[in-house]
Amino acid sequence: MKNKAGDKIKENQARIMLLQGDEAVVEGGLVAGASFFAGYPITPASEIAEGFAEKLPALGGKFIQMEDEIASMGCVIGASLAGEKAITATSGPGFSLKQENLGLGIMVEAPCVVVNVQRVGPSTGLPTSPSQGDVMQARWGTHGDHPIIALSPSTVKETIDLTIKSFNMAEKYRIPVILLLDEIVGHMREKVRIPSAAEVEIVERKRPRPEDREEFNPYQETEDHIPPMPDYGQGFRYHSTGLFHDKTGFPRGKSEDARLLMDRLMAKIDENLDDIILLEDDLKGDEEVVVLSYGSTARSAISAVTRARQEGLKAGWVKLMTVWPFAEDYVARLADRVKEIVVPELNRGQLIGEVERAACGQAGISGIHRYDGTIIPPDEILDKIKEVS
Amino acid sequence: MKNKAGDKIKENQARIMLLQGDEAVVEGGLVAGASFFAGYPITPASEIAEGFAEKLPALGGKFIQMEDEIASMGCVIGASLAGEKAITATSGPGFSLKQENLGLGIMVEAPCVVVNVQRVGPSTGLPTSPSQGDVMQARWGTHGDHPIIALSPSTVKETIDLTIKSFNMAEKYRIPVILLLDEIVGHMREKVRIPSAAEVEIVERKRPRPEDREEFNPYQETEDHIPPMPDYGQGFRYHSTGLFHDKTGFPRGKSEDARLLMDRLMAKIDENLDDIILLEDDLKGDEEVVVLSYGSTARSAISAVTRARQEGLKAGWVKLMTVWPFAEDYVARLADRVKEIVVPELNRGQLIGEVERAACGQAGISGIHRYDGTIIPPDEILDKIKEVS
Amino acid sequence: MKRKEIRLSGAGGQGMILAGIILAESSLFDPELYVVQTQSYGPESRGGATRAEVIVSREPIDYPKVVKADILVCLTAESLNKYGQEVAAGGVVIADDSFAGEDYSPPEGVEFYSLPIIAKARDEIGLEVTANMVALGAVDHFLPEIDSDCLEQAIEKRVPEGTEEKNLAAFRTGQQLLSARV
Amino acid sequence: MKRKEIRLSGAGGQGMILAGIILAESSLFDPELYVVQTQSYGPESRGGATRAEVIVSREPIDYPKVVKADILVCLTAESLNKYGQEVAAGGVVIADDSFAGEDYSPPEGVEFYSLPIIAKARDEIGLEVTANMVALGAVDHFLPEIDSDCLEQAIEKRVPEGTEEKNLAAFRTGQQLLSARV
Amino acid sequence: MAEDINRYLRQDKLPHIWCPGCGHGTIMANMLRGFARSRLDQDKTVVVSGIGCSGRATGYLDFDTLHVTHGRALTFATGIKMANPELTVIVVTGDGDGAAIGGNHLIHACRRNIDIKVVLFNNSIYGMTAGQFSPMTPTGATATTAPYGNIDQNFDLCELTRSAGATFVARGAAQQPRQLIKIFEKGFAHRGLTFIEAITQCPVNYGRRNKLGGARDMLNWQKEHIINQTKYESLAAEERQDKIPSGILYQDKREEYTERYEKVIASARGSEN
Amino acid sequence: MAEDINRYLRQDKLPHIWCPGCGHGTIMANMLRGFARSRLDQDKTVVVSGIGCSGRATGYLDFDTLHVTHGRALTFATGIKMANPELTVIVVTGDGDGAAIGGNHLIHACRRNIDIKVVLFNNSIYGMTAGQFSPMTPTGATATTAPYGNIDQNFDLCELTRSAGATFVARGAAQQPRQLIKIFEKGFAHRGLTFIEAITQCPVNYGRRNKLGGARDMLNWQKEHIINQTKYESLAAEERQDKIPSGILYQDKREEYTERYEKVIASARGSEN
Amino acid sequence: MAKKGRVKLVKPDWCKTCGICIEVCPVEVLELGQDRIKIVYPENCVGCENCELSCPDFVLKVVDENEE
Amino acid sequence: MAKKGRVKLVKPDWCKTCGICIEVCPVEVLELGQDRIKIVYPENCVGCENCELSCPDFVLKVVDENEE
Ligand SMILES: Cc1ncc(C[n+]2csc(CCOP(=O)(O)OP(=O)(O)O)c2C)c(N)n1
Ligand SMILES: Cc1ncc(C[n+]2csc(CCOP(=O)(O)OP(=O)(O)O)c2C)c(N)n1
Ligand code: SF4
Ligand code: SF4
Ligand code: SF4
Ligand code: SF4
Ligand code: SF4
Ligand code: SF4
Ligand SMILES: [Mg+2]
Ligand SMILES: [Mg+2]
Repeated sequence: MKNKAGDKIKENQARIMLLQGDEAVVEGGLVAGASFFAGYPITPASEIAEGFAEKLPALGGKFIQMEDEIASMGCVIGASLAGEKAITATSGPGFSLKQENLGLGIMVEAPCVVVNVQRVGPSTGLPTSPSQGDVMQARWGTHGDHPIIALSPSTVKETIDLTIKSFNMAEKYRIPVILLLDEIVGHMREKVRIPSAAEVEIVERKRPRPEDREEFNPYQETEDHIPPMPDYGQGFRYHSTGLFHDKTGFPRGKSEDARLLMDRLMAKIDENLDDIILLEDDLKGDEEVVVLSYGSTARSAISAVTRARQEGLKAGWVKLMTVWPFAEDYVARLADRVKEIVVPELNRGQLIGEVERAACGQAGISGIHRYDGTIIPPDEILDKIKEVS
Repeated sequence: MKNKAGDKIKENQARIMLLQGDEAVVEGGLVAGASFFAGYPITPASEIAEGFAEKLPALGGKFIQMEDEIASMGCVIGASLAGEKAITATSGPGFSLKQENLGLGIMVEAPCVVVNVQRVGPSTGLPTSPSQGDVMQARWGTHGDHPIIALSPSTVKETIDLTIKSFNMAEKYRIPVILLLDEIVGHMREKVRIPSAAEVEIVERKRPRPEDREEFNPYQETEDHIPPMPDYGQGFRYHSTGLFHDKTGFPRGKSEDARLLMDRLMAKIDENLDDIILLEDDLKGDEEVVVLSYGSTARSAISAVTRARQEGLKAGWVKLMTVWPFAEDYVARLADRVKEIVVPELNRGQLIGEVERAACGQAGISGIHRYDGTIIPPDEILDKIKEVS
Repeated sequence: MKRKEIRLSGAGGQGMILAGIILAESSLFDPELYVVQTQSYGPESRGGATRAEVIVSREPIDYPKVVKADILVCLTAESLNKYGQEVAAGGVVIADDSFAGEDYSPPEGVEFYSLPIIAKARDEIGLEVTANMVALGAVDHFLPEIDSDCLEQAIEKRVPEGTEEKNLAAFRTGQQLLSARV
Repeated sequence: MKRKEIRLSGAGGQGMILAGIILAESSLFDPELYVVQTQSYGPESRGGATRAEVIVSREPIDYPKVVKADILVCLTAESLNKYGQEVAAGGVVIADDSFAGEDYSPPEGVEFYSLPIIAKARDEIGLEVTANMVALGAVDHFLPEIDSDCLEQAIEKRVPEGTEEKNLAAFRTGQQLLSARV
Repeated sequence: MAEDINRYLRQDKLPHIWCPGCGHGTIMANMLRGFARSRLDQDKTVVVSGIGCSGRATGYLDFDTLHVTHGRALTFATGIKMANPELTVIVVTGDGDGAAIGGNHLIHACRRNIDIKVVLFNNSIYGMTAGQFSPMTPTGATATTAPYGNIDQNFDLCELTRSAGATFVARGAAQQPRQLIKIFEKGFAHRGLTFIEAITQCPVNYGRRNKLGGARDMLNWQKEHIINQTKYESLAAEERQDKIPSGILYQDKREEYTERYEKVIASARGSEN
Repeated sequence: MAEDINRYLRQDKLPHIWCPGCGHGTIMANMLRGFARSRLDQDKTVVVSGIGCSGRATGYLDFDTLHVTHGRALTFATGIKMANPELTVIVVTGDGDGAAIGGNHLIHACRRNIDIKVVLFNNSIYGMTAGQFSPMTPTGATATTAPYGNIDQNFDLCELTRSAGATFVARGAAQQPRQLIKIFEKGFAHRGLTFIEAITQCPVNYGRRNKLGGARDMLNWQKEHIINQTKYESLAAEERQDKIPSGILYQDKREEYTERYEKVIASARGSEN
Repeated sequence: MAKKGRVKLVKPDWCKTCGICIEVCPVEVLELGQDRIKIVYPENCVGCENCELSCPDFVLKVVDENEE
Repeated sequence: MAKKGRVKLVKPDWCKTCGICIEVCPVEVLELGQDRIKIVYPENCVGCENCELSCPDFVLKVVDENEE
């Protein structure tokens, strides 16, 4: 019989541990029921592979180190279609390589989680230094239009939570979910409580009933746009392809099918923005300046805003945990009522473009950009708050 | 002795021919002095490889079919560093695969041209149908921050011109230049005049003098931010790497070096927007509605605007030939004085995001999106013009 | 003359795209003429319906596709069915007589010719694949913009070596189909 | 206590990161304590300067890096040179006496201890690599927030099997260095 | 009587769209005959293919089927097999898909000796993209990207996969359907990485350009040049020059990958107690 | 007297940052000794490397040097060699860089027999990323990603490259510097794809974890297990079990790729007239 | 090996007239029609299955003579 | 093969005290110092070059005895 991971981890007690962000991906993943990892080592993400290599087999799960990142991505999608909760992890160079197969995963609607622990790029760049330079790539890295979900934690605790959410959203929406860490979060250690599986919501993909085998349409439009998905070997004998296809899974080469499929793929996400877009804010309502950030940078932002308030400035913060889909409406509303939005990022300005677009001229937008492998200290954000207040 | 291509083509006379866009890349490339092609076949770009396979060797140039697109991209960069004007061509799936090495090309500043004849994605999608779905990928496909130039022609004639410009910009700015065709332009035939090399401006990379060998700094900051570049084998014995490096070409691991290099790479482009941003418009100054487009879609747009004017509407058009860097200032100025900008694209809305950002709420923006492999007929644009007028 | 839109449609393997290319290439001999030729295959590179479109004009051509054909050629019933109504007033429809006629009625102001294109190719030329050239000959009749000589030169240049004569003969057969009738 | 910032610096191979991890892990035993530990390597994964930072606090920790250290440990002259001035008023600097003292002067209100950390490790413990534990022992003195017992437990858990005793001995040696002096 | 293959075919997807005379259909049919003989469970079998004319096979085969990116079928197959070792996993690939862009996955799957059955439809050309040379195009042949004749040497894929670690290596040809069925039968029964090179004809994009005649002539070429391994070995070196050996060329019993992984699971579980 | 290698080294980049006892330095030094003997032109030589500890070599070597993406060095080298066949092109790669992610480029370069000299520093591990197993890690060894022992089988890279088409295949070891120099000398003189596997020790990320002792012990392991090809062949099959043959294992004179391309040029020019 | 059988067109519509079956048939049974294969001399058929096993389009099947 | 020569430390600073040279030296010449190799018994050196050829850090060179 097939080994099913996750059985064991569910009995586990919540535990308090000192964990790196990378290790938190492993622990969070196991809580969520991760049963399969395929990957290829790369700094600063290798610890994720190493953690799964050690922990999965004892739970009956599988770890495999593939020949490269392309293979890892393919392997994870294959495992997903065979019924596993599958995950892979890499950094920028490997993330670039995964892009083609990522698109295939989106087309065949294979739930899985793709972790990118960001280091400074482009190219080999600065392999051991933190960055948030792959944020736009996470949205647009594969060719063609496509929906995407990308989450980004700022603490080790959040890494556990968002890893669980990543698996849940992957299963719920039948889509590869990107988990964007940065090297700071990946390598920092924090004391965290790992919840037991019983405490958290764990989502499993909708599976068809055996009696649905007759007349089964694997890519059928449904009310929630998410067709149920059998595991391989359950007798459904269905076809999946990276070509545009109709509800039967087969390409008919009709342009209408392409439109319908793309609309359904986008609708899965667009109609569930409330569920998918996770953010936290601390706003009193009287803000003149709001700092909007994500990932490790959010910690500097919070620190700076706290100090700004102590100094009597009308400042607030927003931390995005979901970077894609972008919290457009939220930002539009915010822009309507504040003077300035400050966007610090560990890149030359990526998500700030979305903020500008959403703000639509209603608020000033200023960026703070670091792209040299160092991080943005709270002081710098505080100075900017003062400057624009 | 090493064969130098381009010698022969220069003597050639201008010729009038019926050419496909793909063939025009070959003819334009040869006029520009293309001497090296490496690639891997893919619909709808294979004709470019086939054309170079036939035409390069007679000119002493080289053609090689590699094992995949990753290899093709590496091969082209290697050839470029050895002194060739090198080019590769692919479509979406292959463009995804090229992304990692594209980033390396940007870091080592290897002049070369990367053609993407767009078909409908994601994944295998609709292999024989046109799309403009890789526009955002052209900007953000490789990990990390990076500068990029991407040109997109709308006619076969423009394909010749922009292929020549691509080589020229690649050589001038030491950067891989993306040439974005769509399947319509790639496969359509038009009667065109191929200019002789004597008629057009052909740019060659700055090469250092032999006496510069002493104390040569291959990545030296210069007034124009573009360091001279020797060919391999000329005795400079210099080092290039995808790691951040200082002027000597070697990584020192200082964060300052990363910042300086990135700033220089961006400055090469940012300080030459006037030279790089190519566009055409037909504006009388009294427009209420302007249709902004690029690639084959621009032809529908022009047709629609012509008819709108005939019907007495105050309409105008803008055709971007350079999609990246985006003509931000131009669009901002335009938005200041018109009521609405209409952006038709063969995708679910990509460049329209940049238009929205640049317009900053000063004009209404409406999109027309097709992503089913069919093209946007002028009627549809005309209707939209009427709707928003 | 603003622009003239020609659509050649049929099944994969009937050489409609080649006919379109030849038509387009014949314009090379007239320096005043703009031309653009496009095609669409089915999603599969083989089989299925194919369609070639040619637009000629004395002004630059913006939209490169046929909106309403001035000349429509159909070598299959399927294509006549699909495109038969998208013809401009004053235009012509030429279809093979093996299927055409019964339930097709052209739009207002459109002339319709049901011609033995395939039969002539098969029986007179002895090569059914030259039906595309027969069709081209028929089209020639409605294309005063392009010299018949130029079309013949274009044919000689583009058809496979050794088949020039057969193809030219087919072309001329096509020309006669209409000069006989019109 | 808002937050206490500890920076441990030295050369690659001196085990400063391990010391940082142990320090952080010792906080596990106190449910009220928040902790975050970061490090930075040189660009090369080997050699060069390394630095571990630990922040402990009774409130959630936002910015995870040291701004001004409350406790700075330097095992190389280079690190003292680099970080010696980034110390908070009321803080302490602990440096190895093999280099420290001559041209270093601490900022206002900062105590400075030049201690025979490496020498003790080498001579008393017989293992120079335990200098990190000696240093940790010295740090313990300025960390009333953390129980020495907890530190000892954390050491036992994290050091390589079989070396627990030596490392604990080194830790205690470090504790004595200061209880003797302060 | 030959096995009935219709129960393994998606009737509503047929006739297939391979060209007249294309050998891909012959290979696929005989693969199914071999499958029928092996008595494997249709519901527990997954077929994965990449992009190419050969890759279309998954559309016609009535199993769980997955049609992926060009060259990567083996990576998906590896995930499927690892996830559920109970499944029979077959990869259908082409000489471009499997040996050009997918070459690395091929040798690594061989190295692991994972129980996947790789069927490589070798028609010596990129059929689907209309005739560019592949790593299996013979030197000297012409192709759209080798208008002056191909200067690349082709792989001996059976040699390559064997030296990479495959434990079942065989070569058959469309012209020799009985041998092919036997190879498939044995290959499907093998536990470990099974590599079957099936030589097939592309009359449209290889034969025509290289003036090899139609499908019938190309089959006759196969008849003359592809000879049984035992016969091949009995030939003198010169006589071997233009011959290609066929049959089961190599078989070996190294432990299979997912079986080895079961031991990792056992030892990890052991180490927990 | 041994060749002076300092003129091939970028003095200001030294000492290198490889770990104490890392065999990479020994391999590189002896590669340079071989290069010195070959009398090739330093100014007309380009060295390309990928990512890995081995890949750092290009930083130290005083030639035109190019340090590219992980696993892709051969693709860049192919472009360089095709562009200018006058250049001597050397690729320095690791067992991860060259045989894992870069495996496809390796076999295809072999197939083409392009005149590139590939030097693969085989330390049986991913050194740079700190000890994950590579396709050359022996079965059973432990690594950070194989905590329960590696279940993958390793490649025989010399077998693999030979069967892929390399025309010069050799294996040497850090422990046998004289043989290594000779291999490099001969390899650099060969025209065609030259594959040299250089076995080297990573005491830090392989030796330590596998309790093989320090660099000195690892060299002694090499001494016991790596034996000359002729001696190897004289052994009985059982005796060969734990032995690895070294020396020039295969050499052949197939026409080189850029030479063949010259003929394409000639024929294209001919066909123009 | 098949017993004495007789060839049938089980999927006549699928024939693409490639002629392979004719090539591999040891006797004279089959001929190409306009758009599909024709069984012209069924009585000649020796039931060898060559055609069935070689047809790329699954058109032919040899059935037991007695089954008819 | 080298003539009778004598070992020298040409790049003493580059030594990382790995001890490989000691391992491969057939006689007693070298010893590990605190942070670099030491030539303790130069007179024993037979000029075999083992150390030079094996040192990963290019520290040692055997020179012609007469050249000194
Ligand atoms: C990444 C990528 N590159 C290129 C292609 C284009 N492509 C599709 S099939 C194919 C070659 C198919 O040849 P082969 O595998 O031999 O199959 P055949 O068609 O001959 O059966 C190529 C190059 C693609 N789809 N994806
Ligand atoms: C695309 C990509 N994937 C992964 C990495 C991370 N990486 C860098 S070096 C390396 C392995 C190096 O091993 P090897 O080639 O054996 O060289 P060694 O360090 O052992 O000399 C890996 C996986 C990378 N830089 N790029
Ligand atoms: S192109 Fe070749 S391989 Fe493809 S279906 Fe046609 S004959 Fe078969
Ligand atoms: S990690 Fe291993 S391979 Fe890398 S430098 Fe150190 S010893 Fe050498
Ligand atoms: S082999 Fe099959 S497809 Fe070909 S002619 Fe015979 S029956 Fe028809
Ligand atoms: S079974 Fe044999 S004899 Fe009968 S038709 Fe087929 S090939 Fe001919
Ligand atoms: S081999 Fe070299 S580095 Fe090692 S101890 Fe000897 S001299 Fe020093
Ligand atoms: S040359 Fe030989 S004898 Fe002299 S020190 Fe070196 S190894 Fe010893
Ligand atoms: Mg093929
Ligand atoms: Mg290695």
